[in-house]
Amino acid sequence: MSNKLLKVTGIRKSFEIPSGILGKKKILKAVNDVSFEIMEGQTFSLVGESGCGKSTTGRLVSRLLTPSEGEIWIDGEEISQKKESQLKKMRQKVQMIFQDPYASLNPRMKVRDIIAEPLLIHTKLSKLEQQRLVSEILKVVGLNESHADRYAHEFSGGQRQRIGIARALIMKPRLIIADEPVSALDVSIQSQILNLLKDLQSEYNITYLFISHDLSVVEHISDYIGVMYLGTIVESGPKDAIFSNPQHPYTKALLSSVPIPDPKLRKERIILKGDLPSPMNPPAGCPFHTRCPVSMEMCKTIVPKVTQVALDNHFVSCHLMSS
Amino acid sequence: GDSEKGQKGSDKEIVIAVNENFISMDPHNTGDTNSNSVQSAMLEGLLGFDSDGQITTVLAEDYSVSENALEYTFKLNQGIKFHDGEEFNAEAVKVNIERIMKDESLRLNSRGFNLITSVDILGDYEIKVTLKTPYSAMLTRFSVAKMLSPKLIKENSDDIPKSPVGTGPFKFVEWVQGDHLTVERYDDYWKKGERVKKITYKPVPENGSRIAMLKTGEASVIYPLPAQNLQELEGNKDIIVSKIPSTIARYVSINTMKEPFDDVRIRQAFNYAVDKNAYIKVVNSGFGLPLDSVIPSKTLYYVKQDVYEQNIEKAKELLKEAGFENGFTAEIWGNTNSDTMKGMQFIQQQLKEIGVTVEIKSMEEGTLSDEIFGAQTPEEAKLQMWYVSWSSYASDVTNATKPLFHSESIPPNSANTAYYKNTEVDSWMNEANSTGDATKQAELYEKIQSTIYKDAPWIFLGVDELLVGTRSDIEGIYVDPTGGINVSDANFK
Amino acid sequence: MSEKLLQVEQLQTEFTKDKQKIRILHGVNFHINKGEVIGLVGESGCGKSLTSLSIMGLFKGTSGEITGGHIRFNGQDITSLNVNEMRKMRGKQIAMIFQEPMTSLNPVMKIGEQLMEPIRIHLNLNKKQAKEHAISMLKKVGIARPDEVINEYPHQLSGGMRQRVMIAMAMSCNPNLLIADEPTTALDVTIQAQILELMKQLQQQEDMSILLITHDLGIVAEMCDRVVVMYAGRVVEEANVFDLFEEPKHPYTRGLIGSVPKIGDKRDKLDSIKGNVPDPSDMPIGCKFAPRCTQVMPICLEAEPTSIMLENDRLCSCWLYDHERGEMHV
Amino acid sequence: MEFTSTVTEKKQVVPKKKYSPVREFWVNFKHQKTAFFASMFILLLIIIAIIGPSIAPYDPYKPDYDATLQGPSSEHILGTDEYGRDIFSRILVGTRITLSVSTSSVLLGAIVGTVLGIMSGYFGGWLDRIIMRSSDVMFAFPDLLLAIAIVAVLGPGLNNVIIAVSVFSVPSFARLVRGSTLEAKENTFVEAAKSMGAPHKRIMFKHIFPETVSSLIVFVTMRIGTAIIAASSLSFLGLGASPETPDWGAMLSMGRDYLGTASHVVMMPGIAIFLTVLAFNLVGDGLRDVLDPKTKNE
Amino acid sequence: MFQYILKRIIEMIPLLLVVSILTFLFIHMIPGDPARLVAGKDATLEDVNRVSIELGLDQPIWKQYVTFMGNLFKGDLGTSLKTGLPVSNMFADRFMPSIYLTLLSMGWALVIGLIIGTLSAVFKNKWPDHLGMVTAVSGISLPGFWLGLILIQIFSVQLGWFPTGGAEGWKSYVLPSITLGAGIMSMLARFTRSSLLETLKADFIRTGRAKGLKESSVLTKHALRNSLIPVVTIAGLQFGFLLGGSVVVETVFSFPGMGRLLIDSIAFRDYPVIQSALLLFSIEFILVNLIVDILYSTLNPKIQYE
Ligand SMILES: Nc1ncnc2c1ncn2[C@@H]1O[C@H](COP(=O)(O)OP(=O)(O)OP(=O)(O)O)[C@@H](O)[C@H]1O
Ligand SMILES: Nc1ncnc2c1ncn2[C@@H]1O[C@H](COP(=O)(O)OP(=O)(O)OP(=O)(O)O)[C@@H](O)[C@H]1O
Ligand SMILES: [Mg+2]
Ligand SMILES: [Mg+2]
Repeated sequence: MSNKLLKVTGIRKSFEIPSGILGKKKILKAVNDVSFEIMEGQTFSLVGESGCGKSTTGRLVSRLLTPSEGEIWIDGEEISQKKESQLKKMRQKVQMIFQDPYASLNPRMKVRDIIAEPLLIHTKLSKLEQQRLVSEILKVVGLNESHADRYAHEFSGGQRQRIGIARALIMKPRLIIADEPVSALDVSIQSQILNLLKDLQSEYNITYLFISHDLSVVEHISDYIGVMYLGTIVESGPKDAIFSNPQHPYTKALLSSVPIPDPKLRKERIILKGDLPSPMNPPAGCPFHTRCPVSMEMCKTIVPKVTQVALDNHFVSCHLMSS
Repeated sequence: GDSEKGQKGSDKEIVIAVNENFISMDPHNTGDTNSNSVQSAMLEGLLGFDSDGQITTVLAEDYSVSENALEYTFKLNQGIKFHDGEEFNAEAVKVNIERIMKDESLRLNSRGFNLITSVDILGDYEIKVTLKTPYSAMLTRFSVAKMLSPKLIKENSDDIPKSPVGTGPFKFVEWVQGDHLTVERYDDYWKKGERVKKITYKPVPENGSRIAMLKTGEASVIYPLPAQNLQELEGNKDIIVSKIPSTIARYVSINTMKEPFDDVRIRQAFNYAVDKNAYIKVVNSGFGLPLDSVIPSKTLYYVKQDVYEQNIEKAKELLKEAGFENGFTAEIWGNTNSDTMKGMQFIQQQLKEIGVTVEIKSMEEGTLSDEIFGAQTPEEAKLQMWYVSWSSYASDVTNATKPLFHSESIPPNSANTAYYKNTEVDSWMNEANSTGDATKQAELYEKIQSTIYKDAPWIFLGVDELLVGTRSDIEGIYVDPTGGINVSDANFK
Repeated sequence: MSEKLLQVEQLQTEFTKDKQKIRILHGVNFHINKGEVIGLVGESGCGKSLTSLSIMGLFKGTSGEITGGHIRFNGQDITSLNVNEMRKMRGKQIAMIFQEPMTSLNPVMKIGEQLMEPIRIHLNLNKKQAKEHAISMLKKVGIARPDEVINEYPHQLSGGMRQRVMIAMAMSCNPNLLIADEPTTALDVTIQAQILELMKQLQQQEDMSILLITHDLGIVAEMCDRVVVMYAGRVVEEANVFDLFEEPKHPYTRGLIGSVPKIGDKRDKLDSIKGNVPDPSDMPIGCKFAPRCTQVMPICLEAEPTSIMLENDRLCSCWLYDHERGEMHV
Repeated sequence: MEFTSTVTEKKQVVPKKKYSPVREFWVNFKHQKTAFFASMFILLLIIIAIIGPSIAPYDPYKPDYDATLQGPSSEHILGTDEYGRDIFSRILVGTRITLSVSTSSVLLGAIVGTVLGIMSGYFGGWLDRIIMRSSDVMFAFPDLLLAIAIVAVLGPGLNNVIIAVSVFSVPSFARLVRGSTLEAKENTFVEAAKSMGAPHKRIMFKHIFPETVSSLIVFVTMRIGTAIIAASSLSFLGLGASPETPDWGAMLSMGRDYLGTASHVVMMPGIAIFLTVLAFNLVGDGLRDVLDPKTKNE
Repeated sequence: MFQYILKRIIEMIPLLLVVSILTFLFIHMIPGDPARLVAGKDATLEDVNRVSIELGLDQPIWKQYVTFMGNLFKGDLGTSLKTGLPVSNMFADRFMPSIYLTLLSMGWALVIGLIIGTLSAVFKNKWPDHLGMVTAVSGISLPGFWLGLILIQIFSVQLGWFPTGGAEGWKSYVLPSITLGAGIMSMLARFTRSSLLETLKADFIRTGRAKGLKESSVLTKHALRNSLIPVVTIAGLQFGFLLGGSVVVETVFSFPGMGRLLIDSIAFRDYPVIQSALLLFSIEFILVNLIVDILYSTLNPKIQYE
């Protein structure tokens, strides 16, 4: 099973930001030359700070946005520039789970209708048939029939996220793009959902593009990990390599920022200074140099190249490595 | 000038509220009553109208008409000055008459004057006007055409519509568009008398507001006084209401060329179906007189006819004879005026009594006029009945008949919307127009009236009575039968 | 034992819905000592925020009201204060940081204006002094160019900066107690680390007490001295932070700690507490956790356990420890 | 492929009583007391609209010239008008035309305006610009001119009144809805629908439209009053019902001259209009709360 | 900001050109012959034709348009067919009073609408809310002539405080602006209420309270400003009503405004007046929308313009 379900090469996306009344548009490079691939049935995670371009990458892959450059291959088909009308087939295969289980469910629709919506769009099944599938899928995600006639706001966050998952599952997709599916949830619920996602993957051989900023969650669910910073992937590799042998200073800072639920392990952390630089005028050279605890002179001017760390697909872009 | 002509009088000002905006102050280009009213405070003609609407001399001392009704000679009053100091004389008259004859932009009042072939000055104060063909309404035209300062005409003709200069008892002060027009006493006026210092005319379209102004004293005179509000003034000692029979005839013209209205019995039946007194009560709030001839009683040569008193039985019988025992459906047109709407509903109610269903079609003025005058031939006409009114100068019987009943006046040419065609009546009218002999004219118009009245091309409804409200401390203001307000003797008691 | 700053005793809070009262807090008990950081943990909906709102008396615009119990602040029962007295207390003695930094700032008001409001009210400073104070507060929370930031609007700041502004605002009048309701949930790990570091510093400098509300046990472990665990409107366990993580007593606490994914944890499946928090209007009889409890006993389904004092001053409400019930239950 | 349950819940949430959507709506709506009574009033109006002519004590068209402009009395409980017609009967009989014309014209205007507004806000770009600029021009255009044109093109008839009144209100609705759409389209659930491949139509009307409903309701209910008056002024232009029709707005306008002396002629239809508009507003408020699943149980 | 405004104003020119063509075509297309209307009912066909030539109505329509626009660029709005007066002269006395009346009506309607709306929201479902509702519904369902005449009865006839009409001095503006503003006030009150109800649910309101702010400051400083955007939208919309809907008020209060002039001119098919008035209204409208947009960005700093 080494079929590449998703292959992304060199995609970029910029937004034009109207700024001020004077009319000069600023360019925001949200995703800047990102490449990765995912084997069928595996999970690739994107981690990084808020605003670094994870969601934008996810939305490019799901073609809610059109990349300005680069290619996106899903199941052997290049879709990066296709028109909405040509995407219908792809949309059946690829489904999304959204970060915010509160906002991504239409508050005015009943759960039954929310879950059945993809069926309505893509199939010609009868109402009855649709409802049978809805009932089935509800069971799969751990809800029951009695939930179907309620509105989203009547559920807890975890239940809502299950509804979102049910909606994504009902088309039996090959690829699920999960944009921070658990970051809004309680730990107790989070673990339920993570377990559920894993179970579903092993049962139906689903591929995940999993977006998160929580490294402990990512470690639990992924096979491969890409660490993003300011629109680029600064380090990527198999899960174990990233966690046991992080190379990029940013990855290290991320790992050390995770609070550990054990008071005895209170530790000195790598606390990064300052906020994420504005993507509208990203720093020259290595994008991370403004906050990097080990920044060097050359980092300010020269963009580091991607280098392979070890044999097993572990890549990093840092002058510390390339030198 | 404080010689014997010296004008005294109160220094107070009065406000006169009327129902509509004034359109233009150019006396040679005015068609609406309110503009005329305001102009009459400032401007005078060779002739004019008395309070009964009949012709009197004003700036002319005397006048004569030749036998063949082609030559008009005027002797002018002397020592009259325009507000700008210009002298009034035969030359001034000539300038005025020639302006009306020649200026193409004066599209309204050139009628009659376009028949003039020559204007001859016979002396400083004597002038003769010669016509191409006889025109029996010419004296009325001379009364309407007011005299402007020749200086104004020659040098500043653009100002005429805005600020006229005449010989009248008041002179122009200011006109704030849409708000008011003010005139001031002319102290060198040639007639004696005490007058108020200033008069402000205000257009106040809302009936209720006009009444309120009269009540608060903001206005000293309001015209028209809405009849339906009369009750509000009962017992109010500060206000005097006067009632004047008018020359405004209200009627429904019936298309006599259209089936089934081409049957005189149908038209007569309609006339019998309508209760004129109820009409006056309901539509005119009780003020008005039945229209008992083709022309209103104040009009020259009026002769009373046998009124079609309401008689439902007779009306039904006539319908039956005409083959419409079970009635039929007819359409009545009218403008969007609320009085018109009321009138049309009344007709509808009355004709229902004899089994005729009337559909009311009220139309906005412009559309209505297109509908009526858009028909190039009688066959094209869609008009069945038109609820409308007609008003002409009391002295001008021609205008009260010819445009309405002469076959040459059938639309689109003029306003014979009854499509009334009677060769006999046509020839009588022509004859009356071409003679200067008043007895002959009276005879002819008697025949015209009785013939047309029997032919019933209209449903004859009523003649308005005009109501004027005046504060009791004011005197000397009267309204003539055409609705013109005369203020030349306006003063506080 | 050190001085008690805040005592919450048998706090009951209710909402009215359809003319029916729904009790959300069922006799919540805990206290905060001076200079102490207390963690309040529990699943979403268990009443953590409501507890803090009850302390602040912020029920305006909702149907909520306190229907029983006392809240003593420096010994004074603040539930009996009138509106005005309570208003003067808020912001000055007790300040609060809200769950949502994104929406808790007025989007159409400049940062400076918002920051100066409490300063001017409570510290009686004039405009200029207030501005200086505001700038110094921003500096204290580590905002780089404070004199510019005060003229900016919230949307011009990043989430981390906004949360820092919230903290600056809450700390501006030197409160004795800071209630931080999930101050970092909306933030990234690296920013979160910054903020937590900052709070710790400030707390130590000013000798402030903090009530830290969160459901992230990692943060609790990092920050707190003592932890109060809530479930369904009740305190189910209270203990010193080391004891709690060392040996959680209540099955719920155990479940919570077990569900956290830990880096380096090789479990294929996380432990999870099954089911959901019960609906406040539809509570099970007996122990409220019983339907989800892995160690449920018959008695759990019949009667509600009361709080039991265990060794090391810990408290726990669970039938499992009924045999240890001594003289001194609370 | 068969789905099997991987996670089970021990305690099932007690299912609520299951209602049909209509029934559910009704149950919720009944909780809104004022709105409920207001809707009862509207129901009453509808009943009157249907049976009005048969319960009217007098023939609403029959004049009685001996009893004009009489104040309320035991014989004519709301008095008589300038033709001596019974005002109460006229109001009863006029309910049908007044209600049907005003509500349908407002609804039609709201529907067209909403569609334009949603498209304008959703698609943006040149479509937005065209729709918005046209609406600017429409605003500056006097209603009278439009009305004359409509009479000229379509001729008289009640349907054309409805069209005319709706045309007047389309730009307002379009602007209002466009504003809400701009906001609503930023919702994540809209993006979610897009990611599922939902067609534009579905996104606009299933997902965005409901978000605009709350301000729409306020506007629609307020416009009912305006529409009653507007429709009657059109009938004066010969566009609508002929003047004898007991349309409330027309009764009000025709009575204008009698305001000083027989004010009941204006007052009675005025009160009828006021109560109707009030009722619609109250129902609107209630409806808004009920339609929003978050507040419907409040 | 200045450049943006400039850009918007420059954008107006092509727009107005299109508007002028459309309105020109439109008003010439509707039925009604000015020559006939000017000449009068008793005019003969010959009279009518003469008038038609005199008014230039016999020219092809594009030629008439070119003439009109040519004069317009010279600053000449033409001559009224009906009165023979220059159109600019007819506008001169009416334009400013109309603007004052509009602004005054809008002004008080905004203030009172906001107050009523705020009280209604704060006291939702209590008596101030009900009172607010009744006031708003009365405001929208009372026809202008009725309200106007009642005001005249009370304040002019009974109390003698204000004149019954005209446009001289501030006193004569009071009653007309009350009448004109009533409907707008009602709309604004209702929208303020609903918008404020939303805002009051927002988190930052609670923040304000937590700071120890007085309830009144929370309301005015925090809630109200955030609720103003829909209110501004509605206020902008209502300008249309003010500009076009003042006819009734101008009639009742014999107010010299643009509304009645336009209506009278339409009745007479006085093309130059209609055409010029429509252009003027369009300009006013576009400016109002510009102001609304500028207000948006001052009220909500997030809104920026390209
Ligand atoms: N439609 C858009 N228009 C303009 N800028 C955008 C748009 N969408 C995203 N951005 C910008 O692109 C950058 C990347 O955004 P993105 O949502 O991908 O970040 P993220 O990594 O998903 O962050 P988070 O963790 O907060 O979800 C951000 O600076 C964001 O402001
Ligand atoms: N305004 C309100 N009206 C009615 N019920 C409310 C209201 N606010 C909160 N509740 C209810 O009170 C309970 C406790 O809410 P609270 O906000 O205190 O939870 P929490 O522990 O802070 O959860 P979270 O972790 O999600 O913030 C919940 O069941 C909630 O539904
Ligand atoms: Mg994201
Ligand atoms: Mg909370």
